[in-house]
Amino acid sequence: WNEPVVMEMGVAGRRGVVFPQPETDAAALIPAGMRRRTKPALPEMTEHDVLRHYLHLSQQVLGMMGVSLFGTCTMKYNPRLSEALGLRPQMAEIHPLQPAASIQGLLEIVHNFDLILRELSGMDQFVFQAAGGADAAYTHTCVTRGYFAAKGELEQRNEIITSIQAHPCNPATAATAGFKVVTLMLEENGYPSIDALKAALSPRTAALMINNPDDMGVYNPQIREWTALVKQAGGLAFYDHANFNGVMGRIRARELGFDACMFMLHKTFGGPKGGGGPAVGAYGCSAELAPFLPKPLVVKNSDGSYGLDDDRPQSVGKVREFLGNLHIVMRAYAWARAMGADGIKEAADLAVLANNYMEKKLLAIPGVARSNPEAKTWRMEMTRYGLGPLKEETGLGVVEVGNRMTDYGIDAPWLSHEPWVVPEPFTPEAGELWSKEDIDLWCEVLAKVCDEARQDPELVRTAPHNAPIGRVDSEAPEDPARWATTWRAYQRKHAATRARAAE
Amino acid sequence: WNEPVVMEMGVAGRRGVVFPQPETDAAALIPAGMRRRTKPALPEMTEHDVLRHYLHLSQQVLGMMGVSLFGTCTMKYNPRLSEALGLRPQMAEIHPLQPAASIQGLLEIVHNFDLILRELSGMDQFVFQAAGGADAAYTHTCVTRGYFAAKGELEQRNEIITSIQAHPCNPATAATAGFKVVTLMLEENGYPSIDALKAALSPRTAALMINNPDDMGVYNPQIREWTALVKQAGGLAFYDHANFNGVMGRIRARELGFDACMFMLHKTFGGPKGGGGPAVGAYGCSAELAPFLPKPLVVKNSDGSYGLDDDRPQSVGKVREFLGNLHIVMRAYAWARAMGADGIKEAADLAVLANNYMEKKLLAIPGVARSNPEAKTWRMEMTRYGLGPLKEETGLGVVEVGNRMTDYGIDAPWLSHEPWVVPEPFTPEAGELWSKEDIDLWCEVLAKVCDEARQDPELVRTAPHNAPIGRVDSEAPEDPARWATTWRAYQRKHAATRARAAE
Amino acid sequence: MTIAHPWMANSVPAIKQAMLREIGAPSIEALFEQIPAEHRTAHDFALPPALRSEPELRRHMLSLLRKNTSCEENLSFLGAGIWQHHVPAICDEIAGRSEFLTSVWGTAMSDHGRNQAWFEFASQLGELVACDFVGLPVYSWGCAAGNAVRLASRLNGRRRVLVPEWMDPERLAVIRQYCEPEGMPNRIAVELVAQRAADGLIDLDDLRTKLNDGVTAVYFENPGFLGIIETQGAEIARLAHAAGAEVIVGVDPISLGVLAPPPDYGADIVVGTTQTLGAHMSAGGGAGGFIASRDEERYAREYPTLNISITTTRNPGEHGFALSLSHQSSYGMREQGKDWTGNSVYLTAIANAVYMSLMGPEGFAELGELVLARSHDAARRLDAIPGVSVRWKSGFFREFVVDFSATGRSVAQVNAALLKRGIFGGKDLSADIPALGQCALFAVTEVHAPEDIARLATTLEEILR
Amino acid sequence: MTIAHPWMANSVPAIKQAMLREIGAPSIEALFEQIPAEHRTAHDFALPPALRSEPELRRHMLSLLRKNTSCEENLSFLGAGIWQHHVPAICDEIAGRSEFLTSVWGTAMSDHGRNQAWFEFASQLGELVACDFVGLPVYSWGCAAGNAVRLASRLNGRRRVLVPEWMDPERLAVIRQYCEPEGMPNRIAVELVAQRAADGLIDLDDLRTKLNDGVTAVYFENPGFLGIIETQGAEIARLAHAAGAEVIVGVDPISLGVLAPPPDYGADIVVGTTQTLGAHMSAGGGAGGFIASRDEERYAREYPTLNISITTTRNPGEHGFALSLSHQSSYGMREQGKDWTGNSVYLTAIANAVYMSLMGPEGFAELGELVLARSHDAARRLDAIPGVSVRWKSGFFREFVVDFSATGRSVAQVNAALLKRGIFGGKDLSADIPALGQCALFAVTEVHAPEDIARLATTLEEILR
Repeated sequence: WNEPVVMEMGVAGRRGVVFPQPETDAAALIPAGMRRRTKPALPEMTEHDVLRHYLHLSQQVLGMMGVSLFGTCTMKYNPRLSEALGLRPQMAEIHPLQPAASIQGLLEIVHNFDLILRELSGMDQFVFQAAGGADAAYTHTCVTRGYFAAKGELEQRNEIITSIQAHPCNPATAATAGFKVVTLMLEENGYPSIDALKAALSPRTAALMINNPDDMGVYNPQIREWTALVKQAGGLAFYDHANFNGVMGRIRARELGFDACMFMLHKTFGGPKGGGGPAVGAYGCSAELAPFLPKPLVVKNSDGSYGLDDDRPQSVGKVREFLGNLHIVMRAYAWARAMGADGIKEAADLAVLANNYMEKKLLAIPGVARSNPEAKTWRMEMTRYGLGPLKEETGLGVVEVGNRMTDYGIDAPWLSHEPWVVPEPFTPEAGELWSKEDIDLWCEVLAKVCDEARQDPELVRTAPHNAPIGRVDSEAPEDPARWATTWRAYQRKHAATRARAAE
Repeated sequence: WNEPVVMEMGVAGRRGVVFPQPETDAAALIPAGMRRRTKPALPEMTEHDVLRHYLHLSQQVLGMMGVSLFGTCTMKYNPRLSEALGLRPQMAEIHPLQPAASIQGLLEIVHNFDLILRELSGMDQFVFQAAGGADAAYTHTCVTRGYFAAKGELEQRNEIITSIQAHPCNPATAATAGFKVVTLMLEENGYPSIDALKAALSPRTAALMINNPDDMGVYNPQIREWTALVKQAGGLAFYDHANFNGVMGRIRARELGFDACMFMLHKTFGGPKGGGGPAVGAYGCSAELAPFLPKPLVVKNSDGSYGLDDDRPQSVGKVREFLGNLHIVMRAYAWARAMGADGIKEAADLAVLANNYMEKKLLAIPGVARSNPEAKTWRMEMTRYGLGPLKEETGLGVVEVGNRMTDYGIDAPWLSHEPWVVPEPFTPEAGELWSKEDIDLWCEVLAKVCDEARQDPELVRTAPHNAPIGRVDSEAPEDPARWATTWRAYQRKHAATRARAAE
Repeated sequence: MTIAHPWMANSVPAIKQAMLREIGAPSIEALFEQIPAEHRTAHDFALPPALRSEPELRRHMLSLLRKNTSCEENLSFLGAGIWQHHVPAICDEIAGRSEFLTSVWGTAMSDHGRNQAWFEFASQLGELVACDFVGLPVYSWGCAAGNAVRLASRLNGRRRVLVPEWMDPERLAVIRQYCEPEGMPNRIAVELVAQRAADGLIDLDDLRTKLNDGVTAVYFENPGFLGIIETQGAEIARLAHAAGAEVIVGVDPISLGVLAPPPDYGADIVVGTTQTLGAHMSAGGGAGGFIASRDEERYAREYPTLNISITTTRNPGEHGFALSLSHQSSYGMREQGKDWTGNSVYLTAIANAVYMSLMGPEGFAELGELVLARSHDAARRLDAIPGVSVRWKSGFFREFVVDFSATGRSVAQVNAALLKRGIFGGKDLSADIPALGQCALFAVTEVHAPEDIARLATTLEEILR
Repeated sequence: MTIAHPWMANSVPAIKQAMLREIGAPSIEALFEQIPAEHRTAHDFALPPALRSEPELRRHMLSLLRKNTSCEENLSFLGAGIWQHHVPAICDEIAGRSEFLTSVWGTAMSDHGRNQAWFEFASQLGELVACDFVGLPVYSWGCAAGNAVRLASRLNGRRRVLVPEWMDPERLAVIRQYCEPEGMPNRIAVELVAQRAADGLIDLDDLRTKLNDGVTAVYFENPGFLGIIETQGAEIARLAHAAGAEVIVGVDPISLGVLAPPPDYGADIVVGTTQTLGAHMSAGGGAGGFIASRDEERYAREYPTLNISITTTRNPGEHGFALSLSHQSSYGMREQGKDWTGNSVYLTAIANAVYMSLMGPEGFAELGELVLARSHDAARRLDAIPGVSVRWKSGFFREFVVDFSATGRSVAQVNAALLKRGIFGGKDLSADIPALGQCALFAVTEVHAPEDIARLATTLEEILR
């Protein structure tokens, strides 16, 4: 489909949905001066035209229609049963302010899922208000503020320590929350040294926010010493469990000394990606921190019913309205129940197995390098690689290779979070979903494209050739004179450009 | 996607769905000798693999994703609201033998839709058991048998009269029901003459089964005389309302003298095509014929509740198990309610307007001829055209042109029912759904392809070039040595072919 | 109308005017000139008020649907032609895809994906029933059986068909319709073969008596209407073949993970339902049927169905899928065609294909065993209730006959009491098969958990106390 | 596990063995060598039993969901941050398409369709709010407001924000969180501006008093929390701008078919909800927010959101859609980025885009008028009940405050009585705004038919009799 932008579509007078005539005259009900003067320039289309347009667009999305080993996102099967359940009125048509008596099933799901996460992490209480993993990291910074405010140390403890390989949301939310960010660098073995940590710790330390294993597949074996040192310094230790998939069923955050952790239900627990949410960052913490959690909490009453506990004077309040994306919690609960303890452990087993299997295939491809090449152990759930050697040889790097891979139905790989510590990085994650054949195919396509980069570089440089559109100009979106996040801006600037051209 | 056949996919041991272990040993419960010895050679795939496979296949269907003016099928918008309603447990999880008290809503829908169709047709009772238009035609032959059996004339009245332009299901169901078929030919004005009808009528006449207007857009203005003559001869007149869309709100079958008629709910009443059903042929008849209808009937009781009337001694029994595709009746009812009387009439108006608008565009294309060129009136809802002139000029006919049209996202047009009375026929139907722009596009593409047929005939001859697959070999499916409706047959014959080739 | 309708693109007044101008017509009314004035209905149609806004329509439809209670909220043991099996979520997802939902009939190239899905329907069903030739679906099991009897009759020119006495009356009525009523010259007489009271199996003596060279086919089912697994298939087939008759066997393919496929015991033609393979019951709208046989030309050339064959394309090595033998259908030959065909349940066939792909050989085996186990568990449990007995205590699949005669209550009374407690009891057989007394046919599938069976039993105990 | 799991392709033992062989590892256990033994949890996890079969899982989940009763079976007048508007069927259809549902972030080329849909979300929303720059969605209205206040503070370096006294406490709590608590060095103080008891509008005198050169922004909403349409927007903006403050207005875009868009009365930044534009309530899971403004570089360079810009491609005349200004996000600059971003409610944005396309200008106008009319009808009807009064009888959109103080009953008592009769009454305001006494906030939308309003009124009469 060569699909126009919806703003160009339609004909005046067409309708996609109509409403009954009001029983009374509405015009008189708008206060003077508050009536809209010019109608919004929205398209006027039939229901069928709208449907067809978005069906066309949907067919122009590759994603998991092919093989997507999209690293750090833990591509899982998103069970369609849960999607159907999510459209049931008993889920979709629930208002968050309904009386607790009318949403007992939902609260039971939330509470029981809380119990599941407690068991998996050793924490004492979970809350689901955060609408994504980064929002859960932010929740941690809020809880940290509340905790130290209660202790009278808020002004003193104004630093949060993280590592350069922690997900960017950790330093970013720490900074947004008003903390100074102290970033530890990696050393040869793939993680910062105890000495570096010690040097960073001080009476100003509020918290440590860290991932483990990191995106290189390296596990910090000193993590218990770390949490002990942070605790000793009076700080809190937060475990960003973005990379939980490879350690599920093996370790528990609390037993490693963490005070809090978070799980991404839209990644690790089978919720659909949706291109980026609705998501849930499930935030769990120790009993010591629980009083500071955003409220309300879902609790089980002594009579076996479920309720909302809003009477939490030390709570930090809210990080988002209401209880969170409970429709996603419902999906995560269903996923966890379908997997069971054995299944969850097996998923970790298979994810780690698949990563090491994939590594063998990838390292056999000339032009591919591995992060931390000196770390000779088996890696965890994912590993970062680089096409630095290929780039040196052919001038073509991971962007060009990724574009060409999409011509084979393979979505471009995830590269790396900032900063790039490996040249031309890419971070494939096989997880437990993708079959051996899928992984083989992915590696074969990469090998083929690397070969093409040598044999027919122009083919790769100008890729994709088989996608809905040709390679985009990515400079215009950074140019104030040309960027346009709306059609109205585009039309204005486009007209300006044409006018200039005409001069 | 270059998607393999599902039979080639999967790996031994993979599972798409699992079931709990039985509480008792099941093996002992299978009678001796009745246990299956070899497992069926079905694919072994994960849930995700199955989903992905069929998603890929779905993306390889053009249909209404583009513009489909598929004649005689009255392509309408299939409201997605009704699809969502159809998955509600109160529709999807209803067992047909549930007590009437538990399906009052469904019976109310059926009864009220019956009333709507009665109003639109003038008939006295409808039944929805027939699972398609052809099945409704068959229902008529069954009712005809019942009616004449009750009169003691079944052996005598063994002929059913139809016209060469009636839908093939009319002669076919008549023949299947055991009647001799008498087919009237068209004359210059586009319909058979009164004289021909008179000559066909006799004491052997059981029924007339006829469409009006026909697929040429010609309305037989003598149809009231026809029904009167049939009645005079002692026969029944059945109106195949396949082409109802152009006359909705203008005429009523009963007022034209018909004893029975049928509506296709999956065409005229907005039910989804589904590639060919589930469908409903709603069959309605006069009070005189009603006792012979398939049973049970949905009735409104004196207390306002709804029930099933199974105590109908003269009923011909069943044409299909249970009450029919009531989930499609539900959709048709919703459609009719959303349209209302005015909307239904407007749909006919727009369908006729669109057809005449399209005709103007089509006749402007060199190479296109029209059926019954001498009929100078405005046509009804659709008209048959022919590419005979183009074929004579270029050697390329409607099949090649249709294949090439799909390269432009236009599904190949419906050609014609048998027999072809127009050379290289095609029968586009614009209906009320498609926009003026859609019709313009359709005609422009046809014009472009006709032009290509002259400028670059090889391009058209070898089309399609932009479809999921290349032009198929349509001879193999007619060759007993090569046809294969199953993978197992294919493998056997393919192996045989290879063996022969190796000899 | 002053406001355009969301489902009619050209209902905008200005567009209508533009189109009229383009063709030079004075009004839309004028376009209807072919219809004589006296043909036209004088009055406007009296239909209920239009609900043009989706929220209004949705509200109205939900208010109607809410008057139904389904087998989801209620516990149901109804079977007898439509069964409550689990429908995997992705069956709905795929069958609901707009591409499949609104497809018509393009070409083999433009509708490639759907045609392939149909071929996969036939291919997988062919594996289950062990047949090489499978047609596209027909309306229902009963229609498939009717078509198959007529097919047999065309093959051998005979006009009597033998069917089991205790057939599903619903299905039998459909078969009779296809075989034409008395008084029709080409009628195929439907004759009943007795079933033995002791084990419910076909009475071979009665079969032998009725088998002669006028018999076009012997039709029986596995499992039969009463759930009984007919173990004498090979002998029935031997007798039928000896008499020159075709053997037609009706099956529910969901049983074929554990039960032998009919050709193993001599079936020539296999028919059955497709509803259980991933279709919702939908008040009977889930019904669908199939016809399958050996891939022999004489059979194939008598199929009334449309058929899809795998074939090659212009591109080397590429599969395509195209109609096969369509000329012999009613579309191709009108009254000379084989019976008739038309819209059927083709979308259901796609759900069926998805279902069979998900199930695989192990899924069908597991499900079959689970159904066997749970239905026998249920039968045992009910049989233990005082006054209640199970007519045939083993040798059945999914369904079994429960006799309430000794309770002094009619099935109607028992079912009414169950209904009050949220249970749809088994189908009442007392009118269909009076010889059995107050019996009901209970269906137990994989959707029935052990606690459901326990609930049925304790509820019955309570009712019958 | 001996049986492979349907969601794990390599859970087949033979495949695992083959993969281990390929990499030369002795066991899967060996692959975990990096984790020190003392880090490992000794015991197996005690989770509830696995429900690996879809029928079991479905049964379990439905048994839980069945314990909820929703705003579909019940008649609900709850609003206050999440509203029950009609969700057109095709919003669900499109947002549920596998392609959108499971997409991640490919390239501008491989995810073209989804990026275009996002651009269409922003473009259509931009039309409604009359803004040229619209970011991709944020978590909620409250989060959007919080981000906007911080954005304003980055622009002008000030650290006080003024908000209306009678704000949604839920939303206010979120804003406070974004503005940091007391004791943080960069805290933005949130100060309340009084609202007038007479008409519920912002007290301009109080505003003038509090406006000074420390104020980074004035934030108000239209309609406000209590449904009131703030008519003094132009004057508020004039005052704020005179003090050098930014004007941030929160709106529900569904009102903008009839109400003036905030830039018309001087808003610099517009924020609001996306939930009402085709998203189900989902117990609050439908929440979503947006940030919009003029397309000025100084604003754009402070956006914390990801943004999609239209651009060109290698093919002349072809549109493409690519990320814009992503380097300034937390992904690009970690702690130097603008606030932070991450997964948000991007799938909802697609439903929003579909919704706005369906509605068009006339749909929004019609819906806005219908909501105005029906909510005022309801207010009039309730106001007529003895003892019940509507606090502000006009000048509101969708929501209005009903005062039960004179009935002698608390809102809690009234709502409990309504609940027994299948009605969710309005949100109880008595704790949030004690000054109002026993008041509740009722929301009436296009889903409320006249008979629903009548039912509410007669039920209240019955309860209060």
